[in-house]
Amino acid sequence: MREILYRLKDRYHLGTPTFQRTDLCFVTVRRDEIRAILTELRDMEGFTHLTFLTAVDWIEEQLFQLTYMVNNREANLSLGLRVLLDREDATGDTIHDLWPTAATYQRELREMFGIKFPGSPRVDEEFILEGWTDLPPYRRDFDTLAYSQQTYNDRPGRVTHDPKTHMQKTLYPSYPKGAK
Amino acid sequence: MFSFKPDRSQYPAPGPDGKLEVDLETGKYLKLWHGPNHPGITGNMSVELTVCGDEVVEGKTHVGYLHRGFEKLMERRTFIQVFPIVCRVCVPEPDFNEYCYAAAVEELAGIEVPEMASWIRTLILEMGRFNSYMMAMGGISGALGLGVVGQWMTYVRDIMLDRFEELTGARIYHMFILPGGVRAHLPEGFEARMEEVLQTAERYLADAENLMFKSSVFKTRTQGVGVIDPALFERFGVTGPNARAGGVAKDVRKDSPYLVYDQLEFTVHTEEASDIYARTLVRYKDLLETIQLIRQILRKMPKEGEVMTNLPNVLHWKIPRGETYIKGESSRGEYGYYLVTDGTGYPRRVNVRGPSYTHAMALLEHLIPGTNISDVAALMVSLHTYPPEIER
Amino acid sequence: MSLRDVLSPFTAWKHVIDDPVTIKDPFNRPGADRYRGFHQNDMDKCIGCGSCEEICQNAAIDMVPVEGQHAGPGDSGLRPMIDYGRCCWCALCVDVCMTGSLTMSNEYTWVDSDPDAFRFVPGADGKSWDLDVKGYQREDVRRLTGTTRAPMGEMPAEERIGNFCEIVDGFTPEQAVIEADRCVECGLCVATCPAHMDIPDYIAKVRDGDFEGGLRLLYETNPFSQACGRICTHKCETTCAAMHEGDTIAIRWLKRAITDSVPRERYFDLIRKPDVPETGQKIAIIGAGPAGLTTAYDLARAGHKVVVFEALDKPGGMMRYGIPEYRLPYDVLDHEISVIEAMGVEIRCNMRVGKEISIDQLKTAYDAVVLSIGLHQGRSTRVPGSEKAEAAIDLLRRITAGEEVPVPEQVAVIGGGNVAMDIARSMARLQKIIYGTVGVTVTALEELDRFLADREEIEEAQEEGCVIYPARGPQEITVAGDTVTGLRTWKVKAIFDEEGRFAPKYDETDEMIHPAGMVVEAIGQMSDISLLGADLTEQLEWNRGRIMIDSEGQTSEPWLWAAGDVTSGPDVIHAVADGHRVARSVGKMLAAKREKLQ
Amino acid sequence: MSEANKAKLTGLTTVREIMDTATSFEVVARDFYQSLAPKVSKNIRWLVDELAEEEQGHVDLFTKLANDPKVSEVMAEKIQRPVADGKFSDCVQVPDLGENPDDQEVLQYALMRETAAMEQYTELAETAPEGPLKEAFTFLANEEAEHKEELEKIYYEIVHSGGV
Repeated sequence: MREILYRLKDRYHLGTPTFQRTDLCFVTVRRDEIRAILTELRDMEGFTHLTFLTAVDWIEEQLFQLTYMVNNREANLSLGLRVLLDREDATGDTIHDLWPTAATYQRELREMFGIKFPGSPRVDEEFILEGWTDLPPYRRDFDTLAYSQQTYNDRPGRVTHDPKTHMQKTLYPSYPKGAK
Repeated sequence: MFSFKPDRSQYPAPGPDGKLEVDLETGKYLKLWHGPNHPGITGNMSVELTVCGDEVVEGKTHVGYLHRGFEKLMERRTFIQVFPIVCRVCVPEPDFNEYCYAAAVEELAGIEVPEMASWIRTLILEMGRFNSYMMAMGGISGALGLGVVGQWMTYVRDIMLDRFEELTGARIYHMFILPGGVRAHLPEGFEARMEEVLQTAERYLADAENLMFKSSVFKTRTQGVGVIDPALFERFGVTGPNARAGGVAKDVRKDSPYLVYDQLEFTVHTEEASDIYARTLVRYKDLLETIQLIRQILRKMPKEGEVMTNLPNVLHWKIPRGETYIKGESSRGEYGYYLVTDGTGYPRRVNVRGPSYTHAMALLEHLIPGTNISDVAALMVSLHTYPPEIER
Repeated sequence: MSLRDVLSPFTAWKHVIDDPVTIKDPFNRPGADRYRGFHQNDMDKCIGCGSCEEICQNAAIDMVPVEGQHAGPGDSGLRPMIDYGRCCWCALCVDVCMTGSLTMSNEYTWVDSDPDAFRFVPGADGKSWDLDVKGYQREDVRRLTGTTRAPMGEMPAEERIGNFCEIVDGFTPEQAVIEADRCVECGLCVATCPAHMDIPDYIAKVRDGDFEGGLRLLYETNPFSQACGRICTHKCETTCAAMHEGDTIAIRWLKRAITDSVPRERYFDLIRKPDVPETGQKIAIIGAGPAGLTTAYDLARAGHKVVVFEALDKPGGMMRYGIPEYRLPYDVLDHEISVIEAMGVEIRCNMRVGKEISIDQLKTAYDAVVLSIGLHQGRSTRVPGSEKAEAAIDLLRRITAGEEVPVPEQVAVIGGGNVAMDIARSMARLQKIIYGTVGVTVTALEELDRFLADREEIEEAQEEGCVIYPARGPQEITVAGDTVTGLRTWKVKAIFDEEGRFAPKYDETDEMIHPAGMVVEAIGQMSDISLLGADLTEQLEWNRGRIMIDSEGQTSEPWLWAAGDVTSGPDVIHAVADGHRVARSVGKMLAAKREKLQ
Repeated sequence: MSEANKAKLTGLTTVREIMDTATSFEVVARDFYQSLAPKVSKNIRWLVDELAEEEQGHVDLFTKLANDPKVSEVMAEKIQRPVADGKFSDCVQVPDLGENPDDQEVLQYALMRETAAMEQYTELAETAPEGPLKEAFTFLANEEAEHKEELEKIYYEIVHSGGV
């Protein structure tokens, strides 16, 4: 794994790799180099299998992380390539020409995170959701609980009690709590 | 023998974005919804077919009927609270979710699992594979009108569910593989009862073989039909039996052994034809291999030992920032969990990598054009896909 | 295509005579032995801690009051109500249950046309499966929250016996974080703590490594957190949810970890006097022990002028003069009191009320007087020769004050409480320093398991070489001329009757003479109320020997309050609680007085 | 012991004499506690008050017995002199607890007295003829035993465990 990264690092800008296991490594790369790196990995280094492509929302840092997981079966190595995108108007580079199946991933990312992949086939077609107008739901700022509370009714009559508060009410209601 | 060799040149070529532009007004083409409730479809999904006569010119997969936003729900739950919901991502083989999630959490939290737990986990995964293959065998037979095999397989699956029930305390969603180990040891006398199930299974499988692989009808409907060119495997991320039926001996259990698979002996079966028949035969052989593996596990596993390690207080369990990917070989191919943690008590992101994601979407859409409408059901069932993996 | 391929499907016909495999009566098919069916809850075992509610990822559980279950020590009185419209049968609630009361039956078939029937309190709303033995329960110990206490350093007996250095190291911040992790934050302990400290909240601060935040929380309920972090009777730990399966949370040591982890000078930044206007009202407090000083702390922070009159040389009361240095170092106490003084509390030492100043003078000069004089007189057995015995409490005070005390090679102690252990271990240390050996005998009426002393005190005393004779009744202190020669005891056959009442029966044939150059009586203690004077004693209402107070600590006199051991003894945390209570009552009276003047 | 009391007890073994001794035993005790009450400090007066009240109850019982015709009938009958009689009659003599006795002294005296009374009444209950007299002695024996245990509990609380 180290040798492969060593071969890549001269020509590309690689972040500090995280060697998670002997057969799994993560490394951050630049968006404008991802296609070149993936192509080289696929054609030269035996990483022929695109395991998955997904995104992570680092909303606090205003970034989306795209994770491209590629696998070399012969060598039993998996490499996770991270690409960080500006969360505002996030746009990724399509790789459907490298792996046709990537089009599905990209279509999902478009729908669930709102990340654009210009040129990816059928990328703007609805994938899972129908008639969704809210925020892309897998973004961290989409609040599923608030959504479900607005959309559905809670069962009536449910009430719970905190043990500590309940004991205070029943056992020592008049004790002066705190020296404030 | 019936031969179906359509001439693609009579249809317009798909556009640059992969879309086929046809004029329905001409009456030459017809849109057909295959699913979501149709006996020849797996689970709650549908394929939107465009047909011309009995030939399919385009197929588009539609999912979303099962979407509950699991990955998002997991982000709202503590690490232990995720445990009961992961299994729901896949009904027929839920245990893979439990294993992958548990292993991912264990890796990022630095938790060692007792050896005994690893053996029981392996046993559970093989039992799950057994059940999943039973459904696949029944499914493909059903899609081809061999309903009786479906009934046999359902029965055998049911008595395996009895074993699941006595081992895990539940039939479908077992919720048994906790981060840190498994919930319990094998119950008393489990091995003997399991052996009964396996023998019953073998009897029914022998019967099923007569009805499927030795049946002229089955052969006619499946041989040379739905062929996947092995050259497509890598481009479409094809794994599991679908790849093995095309001569690629891909199997995570061998390629990248996890749990106790390095201590078990088993063969990775392959076929060359890469058609529906080959895929079904690979599953059949792998199912027999699974029966052998269950026997082997029960024989080899330690008789004593802890099954669960002490966890940190799960009510406020925080895991340092990190990410990992855990994979295994499910009955459908490579199954994996990508877990990202951010140092809080909740996962930052959980992504489920199910083999059906590629098989039922890009691959199926690629394979469908040019097939006969009567083969669509068999084709898609032969890919052995479970829609919840697509729309987690 | 071969003929065989045409014929072989017909083999399926052999099944035509098979019996159907369908389950004929699905309603009466029993679940597997460990099937996760409807819940069972042992009402007597359940403590209502709510961990099940906490872990439930479906929010299917509500904690509700249940008829017949009452809040009490270590039991919130609440019980889980489960909404089976939400329950996913994952049994995490069973796995996390702190007592093992919550289990699952293997019953899973139930049809009802009323959806609300599927929401009930297992164990309280009777169900047919309540007594079923089969069903899911945890296979072994609780794995989801820690059951074992984090390790803590402690001086071994041979190292500590020759000096008065503090024995217990206390948790390091790292150890404290590990221990704090085990807490499930149910809060049952809060009710048991006399001062109702925010225990789960400050433990959460420890877990987050926020010791300064923790210190602020501690001071909201207890200005003697440093002392309590060391010598509190920690009754909270007797109601900890973790004790049912495993070690209780080391609440006391976690408190200490907070106070130890914050640098002393930081206390004065973190614990600041609130910005309130001065009221100009004055309160006199008699006795600078934990009750008096807590009252002073609260009242001073409310803007009143507070003067504390202390008979002895230094403030601290029993914390200084009763508790030996190896349990509570003096510098810790000094620092603790300096934080209280920083609120503007004035402490006048060597001012014995009744001698240097009279209580009548205080009554006239101050708006209110608080009596917090503790229990500084030791009781005597009054057996023959007992006039030659030492009182433990006197001896301890003299040791603290640095006075020379006689140290014979053999000492016999009468009593089985913490004071007895304190004096035994203090004398043992002095003996070790002088003679190099320990010669202390402790005799008590009670059997060892009924000793009033804390378990660890007894064990540590034994480790240090004190020999304990339980169930011995003192009969005589033997004297030769003017010198004590030993203690004669009889075996106590029974100390309590069947109803638990004290009714000692002796075996006179089992007599022992414990040779000793000094016999120390460490039995009961009482207040020296002579400072009240005959008139006030007569005026006050009493309740079975103690000054009668109302629920807020006020005596029958409108200007006089009483707090601490003198009314509610005998430990620091009760005194602190009393202090808060009295301070509020005094504050109310003072506010009313101000209003009147306006 | 005063000469008068000694004369009363020795050689007198009729029910009447036993009754008389017991009555005066209770009367003396009640008077003793009643006169002690104002002398002790107010904080321990509750103890003396309780003791006086207890003894008053016993005096009332004897007064009632003396007026009971069934008891009057057997007044002249002979009865076994109890072994514990000496100790018991000693208690008719009141102790000198000094000017300002403390709670422990009062308790120690009361305990000694209750023990003697309990032993005396227990024996009398065994030997007295069936009837109201036997019932009364049985009742008193239980009373005193209970009272003694109650005092022992108070003693343990005050002297042995108070403030520990």
